[in-house]
Order: sequence, then structure tokens, then C-alpha cells
Amino acid sequence: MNSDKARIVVETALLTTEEPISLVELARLFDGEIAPPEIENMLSDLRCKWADSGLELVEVSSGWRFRTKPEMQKFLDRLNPKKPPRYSMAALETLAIIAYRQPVTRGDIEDIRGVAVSTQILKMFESRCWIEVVGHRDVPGRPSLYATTSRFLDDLNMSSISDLPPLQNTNSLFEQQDNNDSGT
Amino acid sequence: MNSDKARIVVETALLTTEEPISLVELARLFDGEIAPPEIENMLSDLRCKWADSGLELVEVSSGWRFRTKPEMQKFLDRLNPKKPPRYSMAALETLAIIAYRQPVTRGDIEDIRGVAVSTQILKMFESRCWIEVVGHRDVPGRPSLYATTSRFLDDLNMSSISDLPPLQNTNSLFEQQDNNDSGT
Amino acid sequence: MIVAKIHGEAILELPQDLYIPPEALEVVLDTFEGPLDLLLYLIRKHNLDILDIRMAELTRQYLDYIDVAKQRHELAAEYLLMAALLIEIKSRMLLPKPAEIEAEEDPRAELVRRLLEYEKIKQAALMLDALDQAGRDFLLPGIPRDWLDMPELPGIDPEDLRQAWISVVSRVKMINPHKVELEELSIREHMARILKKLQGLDAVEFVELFEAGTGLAIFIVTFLALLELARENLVSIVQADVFGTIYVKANNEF
Repeated sequence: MNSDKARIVVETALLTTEEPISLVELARLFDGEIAPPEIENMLSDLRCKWADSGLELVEVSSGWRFRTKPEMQKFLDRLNPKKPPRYSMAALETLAIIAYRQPVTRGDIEDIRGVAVSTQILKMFESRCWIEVVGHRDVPGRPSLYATTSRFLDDLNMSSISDLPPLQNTNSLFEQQDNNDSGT
Repeated sequence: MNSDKARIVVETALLTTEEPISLVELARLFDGEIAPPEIENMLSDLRCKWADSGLELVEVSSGWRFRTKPEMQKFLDRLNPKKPPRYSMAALETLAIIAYRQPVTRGDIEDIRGVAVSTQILKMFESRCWIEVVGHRDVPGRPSLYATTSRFLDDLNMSSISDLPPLQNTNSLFEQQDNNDSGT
Repeated sequence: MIVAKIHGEAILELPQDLYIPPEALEVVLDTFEGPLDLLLYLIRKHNLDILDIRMAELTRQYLDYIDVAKQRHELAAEYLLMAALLIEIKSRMLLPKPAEIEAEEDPRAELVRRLLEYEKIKQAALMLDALDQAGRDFLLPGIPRDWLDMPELPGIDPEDLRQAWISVVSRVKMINPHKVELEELSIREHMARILKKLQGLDAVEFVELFEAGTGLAIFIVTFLALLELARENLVSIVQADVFGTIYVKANNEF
């Protein structure tokens, strides 16, 4: 198979799945006839080819996939006016604690937020496959430890947890501390 | 909005919607700024643009949509592999006899295999368009003569029947024959 | 006129939002995520350094706040717990410190740590919400694969056929070896091709069976295939007159 034909196959595979496809899976398209490095070249060719279109080829946590560019959303929203609901602040804070402090128990989340965590919020993110139980803390009651999934990273267009926006220090506390430290 | 930009919006909408989109709906993308006839022009541009790819833009009863070209199936099926079904030895032998000795009657196949050939096997390969009746032998009963089809060659990635693996040297039987041939 | 000094800095007028009218409290209460959120709100609204909380003022505001809320709401226990904590901190700060426990940590330290951590998470939550989200801020392509309903057919390759043939041949060899002979494949192929061409037709001119431009080898093979077909009585080759047109017809079309 020539490489133009192969690139068409890769492009078609990526356009027909919502799930990202890893390099290893892409190599399966050709029954191992084409090696992953060559497929990587095709992916970068495809990325250039699509540069001037409404979609872009991106690498996320579980592989490669196309996504629409943000500037398209204005138009696409007119076609499909029902938008997914925005999450409440309580839900977002819970998600942020799990994302930034994982793995955490429900108790950890409650300590940080200062209020009880509703089971519904955890269930909601679990059913969206954004969080999952990755173990149990070895304390009385063996509470579940929650962490984010690769689906969460994919849906937020990130390839790893380190792509999360860095936490900001919100107060002069740390500046002062630094000064104190350097003073001693 | 210029028409290149608009065409990109139409393309993006079609690539991200599973259901066909009608002209009226497509016009909604532009809040009525672009008239359906102009969108029709874009659609025919897009159809040409996609002609050499793995997808094709088609008009169905409820609108326009992309669909995958049939020749992509072979590759895409490898992405979600199920355990591949296999033909029985009897079926493979029957097919081999038809391929290597065509045109043959059912009687020929039975003579060679030494056992009866089930009608089901012949029907199965006929319905797959791998074999066809190309004539009848002029003997009592006028049995059908089977041969392989060009579809068979395509599916096995051969351009002609002579691409079948040669039988020489695979068996002492043929070695003997080769010797005989060269001796004459 | 200097109203107050904070960290030695002169404040010339009172912050506009220092006073929250009680009737506004109820509306605002629903927007708080809990006592920490409320405390943060009060501290930030006072433009105060979180590290230097004036406990008396903060506690008074907090208590005012939950007092109003209590009249109209079933107040969550967390708010009352926080009120108790604030009062405890305040009272510990009021007590004179005996010299021997001077090194004791500022009673506000733990509260400050929690407030800072919570504020960080609050910002993180907003940052998360600002990230592009699949389905909300961008869409994914998902062209349906039309054939997925079709049952998968077994795949074979030419080697399978060769193996199958070898298996037939070796079996036949044991029974009756002389019946199996190797034939030139391309002759067989052309026999099938000629029969297909003749199908449904009365007769075809002999020369039409030879495609121009296919080369001498193909001509010879086609000719041999024709002879073989005639020998097997599958076709008739007819020439009405000497040097007349030669016709080929399939025998099944009589």
C-alpha cells in the first residue's frame, strides 16, 4: 500500500471514531505492515493538511483524534441549540479537588470544602467516566479513593494531568514566607 | 463571511453530525445570511474535494451526510477485531479446486476430493460472488461449470489467477512431474 | 481624612462593600458553597490580608450573617460549627499568653491554611470550567460506519488455497495418484474467461476472443485454452466456408 492510500485510511479511521486512537491501534489498521514511526509522519502530514479547516488533529491522553476548532462552536451551536448544562460550583469544586489532589477520599473533599459532599455529584462524574475509584485508603471504613480518568483528560483535550492549569497562590502569604526564608 | 470560510463551516457541521443535515438546517448555520442555493454550490464543491478520500459526501432523503467508502471497511474492521470466522477445510478445498482447476463441475470437484460436495458450500461462495457458473458441460445432465470471479481476485488481492501461489516443489508429487516434464 | 491604617497604610475611605444589608444576605447565602466560602467572601470583601484576620470583626460579621440566615433557612450544621470555631479562636487570642507557651502557634493558623487551600481549589474549579470541554466547546467527528451491521465473512489468502490444494492432492495421491496432474494455470483462467464471454451469445467471432495489445504469450494461451475447451467439448468451433469467418460458441447454448 502506498503512503497516500495509507494516510487516507488513517484519516478515515480518525474521522469515524469519537474515541481517540493510539499509535499502536492505528498500526493495527495495516496489520503491522506499516510501522508506528511512519504512522507518526502521516499524522503530522494530516495535521498540516487540516490546518485550514474547521477541525484539528490533536493528541490527547489516550491517542489521536480530530476535534472542532473553538471558532466553529458559534456556528455549530445554531444547529444544535441544546447545550450540555453547566456544572454547579459545588460540582466543579469537587472535581477540582479530585483532579488536583488525587487520589482523595470523600472525607478529604469534605475537609477541603468544609461541607458535606453530595453522593449525586460523585455519581454524576462517575457516570460520565470522568472519575473512578482507584483503591481504598487503609483506615477504618476503608473509604474509596477517587481519581480522574483518561476520558476526563480526553474530554478536556489534555494529554496528561500535568496539562491542568497550575494552581495559583492567592495571597501574599507565600511571598512573605519567601522573604522570611531568605532572611534567616 | 467569505465563501471559503462558510464552506469550512458546512464541512465541519457535516463531519460532526451523525444524522443527515438538510439544506434548510445548513442555512441555519449562518443565521440566514447565506441562501440555500449558495450552500448547494458549497456542497458540490465539498463533494469534489472529498472524492479522493475515505469518505464521500452523499445526499440521502433527509439531507446531506458523509459516509465511509466500502473499501475502507477492511481496514477499519481491524480496529475493533472480533475473532475472525474461518471456512471449514471442506469449503477451502472446494474453493481451491475451483481456483486451480477452473472451469470445473461439481462432479469434477467430487472426483478430486473423493467425497460429495455440499450444495451449501457452492451456494456460500456464489453468494459471496467468489465463484460463478460460466457455462455447462455438454454431457448428460449438463452440469454447471464453476469458475472464480474477478471479485474473488480483488478480495484476495490478486490481479490474475496466475498470482495464486505456484504448486511446484510443494509436494513430491509435483517434483516428479517436473522431472518428467523436463525429461520430455 | 484617614479612616484607618492597615499594615501601616492609610485608608482614606471605607470600602464600599463593607456593609451588607441584611435582606441581601439571604439571596447571597444560596450562592455560598459553605462556611469557608462565606468566610472567604467576608475577608475578601473587607480587602483584608488573609494572614492578619481581625478575628473580632470577622466573627461579628459571620455571626450577624448566620443569624439572619437562621431566621429563614434551616442552617447547615457546618455553619454553626464554623461559628463555634471562630469564637474559640477569638477567645484564645484574647487570653494573655503566659511566657512559657509563647511559642504556641497563632490560633488562626489552621483556619488560614484551610482558607488558602479552599481558595486555591475555588480558583482551580473556575479554571477547569474555563477549559474547552468536549460536547460543550468543541465537537468530535463521528461519521457512522455504514456496514457495521453486516456479518463479517471469513477472510482467506492465497496461501490458504495452496494449503487446501496440497491437502486435496496428498489425499488423492494416496488413493489414486495418476488422476492428478498439474495444469498450466493461465490456460485454465482463459478457459473460464472465454466461457464467460460466450455466455448468453449465439456465437462469437474467433478473432474477437483475442484481445489486441495483450501480447503474444496471451494469444498463445488463449489459443491453447480454446483447443482445450474444444477437446473437453465445452465449445464448438465452426467455419462454414474455406477461409470464411470462424465462429466459436458455447455448447450449452444449443
